[in-house]
Amino acid sequence: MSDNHHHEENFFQKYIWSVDHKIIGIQYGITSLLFLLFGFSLMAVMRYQLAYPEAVIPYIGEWFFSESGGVMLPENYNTLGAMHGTIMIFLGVVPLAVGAFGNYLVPLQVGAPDMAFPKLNAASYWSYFVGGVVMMASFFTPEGAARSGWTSYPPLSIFESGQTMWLLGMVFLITSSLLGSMNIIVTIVQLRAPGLTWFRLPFFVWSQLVTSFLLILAFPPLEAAAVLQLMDRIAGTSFFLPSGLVYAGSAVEAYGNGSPLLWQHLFWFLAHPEVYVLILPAIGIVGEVLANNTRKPLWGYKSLVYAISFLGFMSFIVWAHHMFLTGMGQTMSAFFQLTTMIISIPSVVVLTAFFISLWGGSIRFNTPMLFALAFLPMFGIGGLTGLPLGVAASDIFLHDTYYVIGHFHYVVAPGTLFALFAGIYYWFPKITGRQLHEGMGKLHFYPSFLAMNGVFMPMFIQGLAGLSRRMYDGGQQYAHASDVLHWNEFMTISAFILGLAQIPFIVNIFITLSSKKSKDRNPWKATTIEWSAPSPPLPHVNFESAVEVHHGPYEYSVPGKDEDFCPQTTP
Amino acid sequence: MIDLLRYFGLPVGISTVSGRIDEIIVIVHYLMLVLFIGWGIFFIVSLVKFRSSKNKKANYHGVESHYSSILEAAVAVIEIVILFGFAFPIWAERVNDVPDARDSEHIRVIAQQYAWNIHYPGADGKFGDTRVDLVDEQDNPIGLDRSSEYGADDFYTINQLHIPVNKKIRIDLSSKDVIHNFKLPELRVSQDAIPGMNIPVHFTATSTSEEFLKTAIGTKREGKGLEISCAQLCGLGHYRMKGFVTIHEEEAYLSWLNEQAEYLEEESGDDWGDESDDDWDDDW
Amino acid sequence: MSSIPYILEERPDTGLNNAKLGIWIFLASEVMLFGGLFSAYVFLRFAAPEGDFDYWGSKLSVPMATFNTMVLITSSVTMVMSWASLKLQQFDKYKMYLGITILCAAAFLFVKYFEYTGKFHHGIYPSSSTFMGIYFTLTGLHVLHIIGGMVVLIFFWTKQADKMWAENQDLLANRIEIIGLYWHFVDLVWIFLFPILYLL
Amino acid sequence: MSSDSEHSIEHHIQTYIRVFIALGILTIITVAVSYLEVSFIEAFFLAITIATIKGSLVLGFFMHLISERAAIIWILVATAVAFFILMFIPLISLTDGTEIY
Ligand code: HEA
Ligand code: HEA
Ligand code: CUA
Ligand SMILES: [Cu+2]
Repeated sequence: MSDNHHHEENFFQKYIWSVDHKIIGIQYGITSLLFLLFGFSLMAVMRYQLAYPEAVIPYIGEWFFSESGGVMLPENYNTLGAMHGTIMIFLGVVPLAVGAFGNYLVPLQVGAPDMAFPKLNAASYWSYFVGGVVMMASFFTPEGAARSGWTSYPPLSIFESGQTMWLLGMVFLITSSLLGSMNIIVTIVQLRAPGLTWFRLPFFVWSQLVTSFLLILAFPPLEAAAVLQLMDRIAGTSFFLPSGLVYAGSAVEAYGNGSPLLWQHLFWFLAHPEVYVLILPAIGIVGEVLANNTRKPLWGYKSLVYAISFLGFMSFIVWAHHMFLTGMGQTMSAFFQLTTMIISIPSVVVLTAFFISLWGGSIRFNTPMLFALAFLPMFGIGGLTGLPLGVAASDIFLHDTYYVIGHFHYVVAPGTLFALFAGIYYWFPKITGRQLHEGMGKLHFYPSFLAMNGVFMPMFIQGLAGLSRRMYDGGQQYAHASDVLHWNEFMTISAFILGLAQIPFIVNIFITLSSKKSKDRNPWKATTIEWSAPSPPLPHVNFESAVEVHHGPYEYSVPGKDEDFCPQTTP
Repeated sequence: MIDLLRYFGLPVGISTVSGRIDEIIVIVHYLMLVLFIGWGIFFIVSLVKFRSSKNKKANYHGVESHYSSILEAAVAVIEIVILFGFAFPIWAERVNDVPDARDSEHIRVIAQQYAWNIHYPGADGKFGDTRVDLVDEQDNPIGLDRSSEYGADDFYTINQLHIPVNKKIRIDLSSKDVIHNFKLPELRVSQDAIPGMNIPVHFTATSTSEEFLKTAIGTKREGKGLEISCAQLCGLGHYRMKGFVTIHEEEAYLSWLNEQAEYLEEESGDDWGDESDDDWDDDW
Repeated sequence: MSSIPYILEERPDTGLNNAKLGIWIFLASEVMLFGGLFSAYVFLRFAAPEGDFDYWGSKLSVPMATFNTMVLITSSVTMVMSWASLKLQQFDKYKMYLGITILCAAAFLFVKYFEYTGKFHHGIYPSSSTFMGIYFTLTGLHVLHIIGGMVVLIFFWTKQADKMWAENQDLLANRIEIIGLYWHFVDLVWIFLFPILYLL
Repeated sequence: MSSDSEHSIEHHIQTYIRVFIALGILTIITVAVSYLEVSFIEAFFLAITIATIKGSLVLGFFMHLISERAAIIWILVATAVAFFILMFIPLISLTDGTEIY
């Protein structure tokens, strides 16, 4: 399986069809960053439309919306919304957090030469790639891309065009995630270096382990649901179509007796665990960066591990909090409200432990740390605003308003995305042997931080006013929105500033890549195992000699030692 | 707090549940605010106090007390109190205390792509049958069977919901095609309209449209009355799937009902719903 | 250090080799995949009008399905026998048993083909009813699993297996154990599909 | 199962044969009871019970689960829990709703 590192490899073997976890990790990273950028672009067009509803979209309008003279049509808006959500989640953040970071770092952090199944790993990437291509191709089919929201609620999704490609793409993406997470679990369980006991694993590895279990158990039901919806669309079945439908003026010819709620159950059974898939790796990264830059051990390491495991388990029994308004009775709603409140407790535990970790530290404010620190209050806002949504009574008013949009963007955008940025800045020296420029990093951080809040904070105001999401004209039609409509322009401008703020980041990456490599393999003076490998780690084997572990993951500032850190591999 | 939230957009509430729903929104926001400010202060203090230029060497052990578990327990307890004290009762009332058709104003609402069909039972207070095969988008959008037992005096409007003030309203909600959401923001009512299901919603309005409009004087919303908004993506016309709500005094409501009955007699078979927008929205 | 550890030998503290753990995790995800469909079946059955599922269910052929059940059970036992033969160093017997397994799989597909086309001849398609929809989806997915397994089984029946046997006996035995686990799982799914679709 | 001596394998083979016979018999039984005149619920439980017994036989003996390591057992327990959640909780929404008929 892995005896192929002796002979010379040509370019294709080395970078394209590679089975080396590091190359695959980088492939994942580049692809998903490009998708993030694409998801951002879709959103930018959308936001322009929200701020200036009747206007011609500048520059690109005549290209993409030529039939309507450059003005966006409602169906275009719905497509952008659905694809923004899908791309950001399934093609951007999950592949970046699990595919790229998980792939690259898990073997290194457990001291393994590679993933347990290198070929499967490559298969996972290529399945992701195909899924991405299918999703992209859907834009160019005559039907266009999906336009029923990323939630794809039937019956709408069964009548609307574009959905078939979306479902096919999802099947590939799900398969990819399944293969990837199998690999990660086996790697963590089986390939830990001698001496690396469970409670010496870095917190990041734990978060990947829990994440992988969520993917393994939650994704397949969505695959099943996708198959059922495909059947509805292609084979004329009616799993999700009730009897007696009248669509566009005529009775729908289908057997009927199906249930739209079935889809919602199957979808949210995946999609709630999925949101923890988005946040757990981020929490893991933040833990690593915090420990390193406070120069002290993570506070409450064990309770963190228990908290995220519990979080993982609980995430399977809260899904119907997305369905409070589907005509749910008292039993269901009480059960799911209770579990939703319970699941917020481990999140509080995690944040509390992070805050307390700061106390008594010697805090360095470098770029990764800034992003990691910003993560805390941002995730805090996002998480806290989840509470009124989790209480069914207040969700009556807030459901499907911009309050929800604000809630989850605070967790995924300034939350997860910032944590991923922190990870990129933090591990860039390991991956490339070169450290990103600090000044440019700060030029990236501060404007991004302000602009993020500029985009998402007004959403709570709009949401409290009752403004619905997925509105093509930003809510102009509605009287109750007239008080808060003026925010749209502000938010849109902030979104564009947010985009501009990424330029220093991209420039930074390219400038740094063309600079000279540094010899220092541990620039942050970190303790975890990956820093004892050369930068970048050796192809296929990672480490020069067998790794043996002697310490816990965060032995910083150990009393009585001169150095303020003690790597896991030093005896 | 309620003023703060009002300031941040929360519209005035004009139904019997709106007070309780606002109350719980307020309570939860208090909890959020306390947590956020508490931890926010701790956060900023730690950042300032323990910056590396000031604190050269970190303390390996860090905080050794375990007060934080008390805090976590406190959050849990508060959440439980919120649930059992407020959230569950409100929900129970919402789903269990559906009023009987006799002691309430009983109305059906059938959503369809981009319009709200409002079906009134007429003088007999009972709904006639509706059948899919009778649906005709022009003349009979809800497929009402006029020959059925109670069907003769039924009438329906499109996008015009008229209700009396201070009287229990019960709306049976369904949909012809896809999922919509029947939302009356000011009344704090919201419910998915799901095809194949027939879901009751009930509420009591506490002020008339006229009184409501007075509260809006001087705001950006001046002159714009109450609406039904569709709060669930239902296709490309989702953003404009708006209905108008008029809350009358009892007598005015009765005379409106009579008016409709007269229309029905005059032009039976004709299109009812499309009466002119005689309500609040002349300047819209 | 070079190659990946615990490919064949067991890791002392977990007592497992990589592939064994891997396949079980894969099967866990398969459980959830079929679980999603079973859940849909149960949900739709309870939501359907009285007698709807019974009526359509009675159109399926119980004898054919019983025969197929027997066939799959047989294939499962021959599968495990072929693995045992490898362990006993009896390569010829291994080939025989594996051959029978493959034949059983083919027989299963053959019967299934007749069932499907029989339905089509009578004008019954997935769109005919909710029951038929879920029947075709569940059995269709199951058939895909059979076909996938069969391809791998055939691979291990060809000259490739002789080569592996000559080079690394343990590797072959391990691979057969793994594919065997998969195959038993497919059998297991059928054991539940059979009563749910045909008998109830 | 690497420590299988030849002797224990031979012992296993006997078990396999017995399990095979048991599976065959149970299949016949389950078909037979499906002709009984019982209520749906009873028929359901009969069928599921027999299927579960058969499934356990396959899992336990063909898939060697009875002698499998703790790690795998735990993974399967977690899977089973998730499976049952997925199976039964959505059903509640069929009976517990504000829907009127
Ligand atoms: C990463 C993603 C993520 C995360 C972590 C969460 C976390 C939570 N979510 Fe969220 N949620 C989404 C992503 C996420 N969510 C998405 C994408 C949607 C919309 C889907 C759609 O409809 O399209 C959604 C929608 C959604 C709804 C449905 C709303 C509706 O449609 O009406 C609900 C309802 O209960 C909810 C609740 C919660 C709760 C209670 C948490 C809890 O886990 C949160 C717990 C966290 C805390 C309680 C914070 C603790 C903070 C502190 C201790 C102090 C902080 C102080 C400082 C920092 C100073 N979420
Ligand atoms: C992970 C998930 C994720 C992320 C990160 C984002 C990020 C953002 N989202 Fe999105 N969004 C969703 C998931 C996400 N969103 C979902 C699920 C929906 C609901 C869809 C639906 O209704 O069905 C939604 C809907 C949604 C709406 C509502 C639409 C509507 O209801 O009508 C809006 C409106 O403003 C919005 C805005 C934004 C903005 C401004 C960002 C910004 O934060 C974007 C920030 C991104 C960047 C700044 C790009 C970074 C890129 C790089 C750094 C690339 C570097 C490249 C190289 C080096 C090569 N989103
Ligand atoms: Cu109807 Cu949105
Ligand atoms: Cu959720």
